Amino acid sequence: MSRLGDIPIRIERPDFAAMAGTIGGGVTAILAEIAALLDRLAAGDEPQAIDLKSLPMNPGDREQLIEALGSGEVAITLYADGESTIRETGVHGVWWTEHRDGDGEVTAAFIEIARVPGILIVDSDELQRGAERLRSAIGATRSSE
Amino acid sequence: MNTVATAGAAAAVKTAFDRQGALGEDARVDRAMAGFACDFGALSALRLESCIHCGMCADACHFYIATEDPQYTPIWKVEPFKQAYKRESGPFAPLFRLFGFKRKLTADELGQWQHLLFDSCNLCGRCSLICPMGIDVAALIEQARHAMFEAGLAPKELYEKAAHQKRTGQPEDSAEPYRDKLLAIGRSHGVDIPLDKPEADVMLTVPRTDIEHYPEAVAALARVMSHMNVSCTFRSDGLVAENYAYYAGGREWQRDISRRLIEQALACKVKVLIVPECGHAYSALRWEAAELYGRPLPFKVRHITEYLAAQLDAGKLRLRQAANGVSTFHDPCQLVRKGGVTESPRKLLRAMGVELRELDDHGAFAFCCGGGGGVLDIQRAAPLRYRAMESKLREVDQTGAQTFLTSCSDCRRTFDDGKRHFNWDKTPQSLLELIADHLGSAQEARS
Amino acid sequence: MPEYQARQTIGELLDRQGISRRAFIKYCTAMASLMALPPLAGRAMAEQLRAARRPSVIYLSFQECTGCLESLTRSFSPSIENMIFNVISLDYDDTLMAAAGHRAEAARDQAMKANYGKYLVVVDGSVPTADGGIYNCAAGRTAVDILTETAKGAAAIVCVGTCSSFGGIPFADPNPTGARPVSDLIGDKPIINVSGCPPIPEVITGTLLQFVTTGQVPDLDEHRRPKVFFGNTIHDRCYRRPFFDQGKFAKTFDDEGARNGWCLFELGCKGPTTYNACATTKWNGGTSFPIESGHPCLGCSEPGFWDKGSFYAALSTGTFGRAGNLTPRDAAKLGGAAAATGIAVAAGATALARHRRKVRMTDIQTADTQKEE
Amino acid sequence: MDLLQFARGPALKFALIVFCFGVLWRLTAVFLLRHERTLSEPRHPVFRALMGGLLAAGSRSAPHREFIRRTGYSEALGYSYHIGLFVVVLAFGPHIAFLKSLFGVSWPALPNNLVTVIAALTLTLMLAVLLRRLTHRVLRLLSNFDDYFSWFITALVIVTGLMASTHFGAPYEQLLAWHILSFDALLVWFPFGKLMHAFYIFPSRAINGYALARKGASV
Repeated sequence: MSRLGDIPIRIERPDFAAMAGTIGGGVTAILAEIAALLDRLAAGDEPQAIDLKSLPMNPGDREQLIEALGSGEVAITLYADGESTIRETGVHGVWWTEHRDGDGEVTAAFIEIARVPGILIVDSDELQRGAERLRSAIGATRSSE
Repeated sequence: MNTVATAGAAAAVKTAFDRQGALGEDARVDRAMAGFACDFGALSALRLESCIHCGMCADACHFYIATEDPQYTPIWKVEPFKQAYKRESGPFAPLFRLFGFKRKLTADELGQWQHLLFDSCNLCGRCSLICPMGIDVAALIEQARHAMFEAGLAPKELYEKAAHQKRTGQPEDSAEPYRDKLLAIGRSHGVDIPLDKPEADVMLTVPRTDIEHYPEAVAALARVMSHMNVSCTFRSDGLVAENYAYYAGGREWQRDISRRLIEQALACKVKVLIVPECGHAYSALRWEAAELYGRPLPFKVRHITEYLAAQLDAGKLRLRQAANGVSTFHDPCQLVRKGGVTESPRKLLRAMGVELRELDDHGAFAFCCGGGGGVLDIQRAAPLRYRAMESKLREVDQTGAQTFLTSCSDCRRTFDDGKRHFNWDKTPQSLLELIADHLGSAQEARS
Repeated sequence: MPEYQARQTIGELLDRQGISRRAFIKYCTAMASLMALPPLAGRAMAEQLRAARRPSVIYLSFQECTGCLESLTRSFSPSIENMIFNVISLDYDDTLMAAAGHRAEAARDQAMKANYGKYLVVVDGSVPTADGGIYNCAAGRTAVDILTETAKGAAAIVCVGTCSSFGGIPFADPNPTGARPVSDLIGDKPIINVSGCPPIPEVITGTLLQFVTTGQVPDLDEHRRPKVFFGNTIHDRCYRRPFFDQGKFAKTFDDEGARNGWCLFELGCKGPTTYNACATTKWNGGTSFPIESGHPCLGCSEPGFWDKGSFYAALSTGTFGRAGNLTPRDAAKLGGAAAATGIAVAAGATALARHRRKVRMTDIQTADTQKEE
Repeated sequence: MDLLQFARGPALKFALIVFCFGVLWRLTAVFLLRHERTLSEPRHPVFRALMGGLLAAGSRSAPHREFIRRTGYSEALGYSYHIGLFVVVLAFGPHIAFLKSLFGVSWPALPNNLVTVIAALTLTLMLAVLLRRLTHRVLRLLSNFDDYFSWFITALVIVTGLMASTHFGAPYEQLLAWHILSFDALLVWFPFGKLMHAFYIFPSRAINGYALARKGASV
C-alpha cells in the first residue's frame, strides 16, 4: 500500500511558521509544565507524560518546542510492531517519544518525564519467561548432545 | 406644601381637589378618559408611545428640583392619561380592553392628579427640551388638562375665571368695567387711549393683570404706540389678552374667548393683533387660536416686544440710552422657550444701551417664575410655588444686576408676590415700561 | 468456535502470535492517547488486557451502506485493526465472514449459546420498522426480529455509526422505511453509541477495547456516546478555532479567507455543536480531517444531522422547513406578509378607535346640550 | 427535533413573524390616527421647520449643555450600554452570519474575545441601569412591568449569549438553543413593549422637533 505522503499532491496550508507563538501559542505553557513535572519527579513522584497528539498545536509550535528542548545524549530505537524512537532531549529526564506502526505512521507521540522511559523496563514475567526460554534452550542442547 | 403626598402614599395622604358640576363618579372618569382620547391625534400618540421612562424630565422641572418629590416628574403628571390612551386609542387598545390589562381609575385617584396637572405645572416646557426622545411633555400636560376640565376636575379659581371670561369677556367682576378702567388709566397718565376705532392697522389688547395691578404698563403701551404714530385701537369687546380657559383646559371656552378677540380684529380690519406683555396670551393667540377658530387668521399676531423690535429695525422706533445700571432679564417661557421670541427683547435692550447680564439659565433654558400655567391664581399652590421659585430668585441675585426686567406681566406679578413673601430686595420691572420711558423725541423718530 | 480460544487470555494469544509486550504497550499507549488518558496509562491498560479473556462479538448489519465497516477495515493503520481481532473473537459478521447462508446463521446461534449473557453485539445500520419491517431481511427474517433475538443474550450492544445510533440517513425525513435507531427498539440492555458517518476507526476500536479492558460500559453522554471520544466538540479542539476567536471567517470556498485557512463557521461548519474526536484523532491514520481539507463539519455524529438545515448555512442562522435555511428572499416574503397583516390590523384598530372617539364625543355633546337645556 | 432545532426553526420563524407583524401594527396604528391641521402662521417657513426637525433628531442624542450636570450620569450609562449592545449585536461573527441570512449583506467581525469582554461589560452596565431604576426615586415611580420585563429579556439574551460563547454551564448546543430561544422571546416581546423606542426614537424627535421649530420654539 502506498503511503499518503507518496501521493503527489500540493496541500495549501496557512503559513504556520508565521503564526507560531501568536496562535495556539502554548509552547511556553508546555515548557512550564515540563519544568514542574521534573521537580515532582525529583521529589519522588511517579513519571509523567504530556500527550503531543491531544494538544491543539500547529507545526510551527511543534518546531519551537523541539528547538527549545534541544537534543540530548541518548537515542533509542524500538523495533516492536513498527519502529519507535525515544530520544532524550537536551534536558535530562525529558524524553521525546514517537511510536510508529508497521506503515511508519505515528500512532502516539508524547514527552515523557522519567529517569528511564517506562517502555524499556522489562517486567518480572518477561524475565521469568526469558529464563525459562534459556533453560529450555540449554535442555535442548544437552539432549541433542 | 411640605405635606405633599408622594404618589405611593397618595392613598394615605389625600390632597384636596376641586370638582365642578354634579357628575357621578363613573361619569367623571369616563369623561376624563373620553376627553383625553378624543383629543388624540397621531402626534400625541407618538409622544406617549415614545416615552422610555428614563426620568430625565424630572431634572428639567423646577418643582422636582426644589422638592425632589418624584411625583413632580413631568411625564408622571400624565400617567393616568397614558393609561387611558392605551385603553382607548393605542395600537393595542382593543386587546387592552378585551383582556382588561388597564383598569379604569376612580374619580378620587383622578382628583389626586389635579394637584400634579394644575398646581405643579406651569406648562413651561423645559421638560420638553430635556427629553432624549424629543417628547413635548408640556403639550401632553396641556392635553391632560383638557380631559380634567371635561371631567369637571379643574381647580376652582381657574374654572371660575374661565367661566366668567367666557360669559362676560373679562375673567372677574370689577367695580368698573375694564373699558372704563382703561380710559381712566389714560386720563391719569396723560396718554391718549385709542378705543373702538372702526378701522386701524393694529389692534391692541391688554393683560387683565396690568389693568388690575400695573396701570403704568398699560399707559406705556399706549405711549409707545402713539410715539410710533401707528394707526391702532383697543376694542371694548375684545380687551383682555389672557385666556383663562387655556389654563383651565376648557377647549371650547378657549375657542369662544379667542373668537371674541378674532372677531374684533376682523371687524376693524387690522393687519396685526398685538399681544401685550403676557406669555400665555401669546401662546393662546399666536399658536392655538387659528386651530380652534378653524381657519388661518387674516392678520398677524405679534407680541409687543416682537413688534417693537421690528419697528426698531424699520426705524419707526427711536430709543434713548437708558442709564439704569446692570440689568438682567427673565425670559418668559411662553414667549422665549415655547414661542421663539428670544432675540427681540435683547435687541431692544441693546438699542437702549442696557448692559445685560444673563441669568445662569437663560433663553430657552430659563427656569419658569413658577406662576405660569395659571398656577399663580391657584391659592393652595402658593407654598409649592414659593419653593420652586427660590432658586430662580437666587439666580437673579447672583447676576448682581441692579435692574430686573421681564416682558410678561404674570411673571412680573409672580416675582412681586415672591418679593413680598421672601422680603426680596429686587423689584421686577416691565421691559415695555423701560422702553416707554426712553423713547426718543418725535424729531429723532422721524429723521 | 474452538473451545480453547475462548478460555485463553489475550496475553497468551499475543505471546503465541509472537507479539511482544512492548508492541502491545505501544498499541495501548496509542489507545490511551485517543481516549485522552495519560499516555503512560497505556502500560497499565496493556497489563489489564493481557490478563483479560477475549469476548465473543456478533456483528449485525442492517439498513446501512457498509461505510462503517469500510472505515474500520480500510484504515491506514492496519496493525491496529489486526490487533483488535486479537482482542476480540469476531464470531459473526455476514459481510466479513467466509461462511454464508445457513452456515453463517449457525455460527451466530453457536456463539450466542456458548456465550449467553456475555457476548457483545455490534450493530451497523438502522432498523426499518415500517410495513412489518420488510425493508431489511436476511435469511427470511426481518432486522427487527434478528436484533431482538440477538440482543437477548448480549452483555451490551455497541451501535457503530450514526444509522444504528440515531437513525442516520435512512431516518432522514420523510423516512419511508420507518427506520429506527437500536435504542428505540432495545430497552433492557446497555447500549453504547459510536456515532459518525462513518465513525473514526480508532474510536470504534477504542470503544471496544475499553469495554474489553474494564468489562464495563464506559461513561456515556446524554446520547449514550463514550465521553472519552465524544466529550468535546470539533470546535473545541479545532486548529482553526483561533480564527473563530479572532472573528476571521471564510465567506466562500475560494476566497482569501478560505485560502488563509480561516474559520469555516459561516460556510455552515457544525463543529460547535458536533461531538466527535475528528479534530484530534483525525482520519486516515491521523492525516487530516474535513476542516483541515477546507470543508466545514457536517455534524455527522449528531442525531438528526440530515434534517438540520443546509450543510452550508451558518449555525446561527434560522432553519425553515425541510432541510431549508432562511434566505433573504424568504425573510422578505415572510416579513412582508407579516408586516402587511400588521398594517391591516392596525387600520382596523385605528378605525375602531376613531369610531369610538366619534361615539363618545357625540355622547358628551348630547349630555352637554341636555345639561344646558 | 431537539431544542436547538426548535429554537432556530419554528420558534425563530414564529418570532420573526410576530416581530414584523407587531412592529408594523404598532407603527401604523399610531400613524393612522387623526392628523391635526396646523393653521397658525408659522414663524419659520416649512423648510426651516423641517431642518429643525432633522436637527432635533440628531441633537437630542446629546443633552443640551445646560442639563448635563443633572443628567450626565444617566446619559453616560445609557450611552455606554447601548453602544455595548450595538457592538455585540453587529460585530460578532455568528450574529453577522445571522443578519446576512436575513438581509443578504455582511461585514467584517470583531475578535470574539473582544466581543465577549464587551458583552460582559454591557451586562455589568445593564445591572447598574437596573440598580438605578430600583433605587432612584423618580425611576422607581415611573417604572412598570414593561420596563423591568424589557430589561430582563435583553439581559437574558446577553447572559445566554455569554454562556454560549464561553461554553459555561452546559453543552454548547443547549446554551446556543437557550440563547436563540431568548432572542426569539425578545423578538416576540419587542413590538409590545418599550423596546419599540428603537423605531420611535428618530421619528419622535424629528416630528416633535418640526412642530417646535415651526413655532420658532427651541428644539
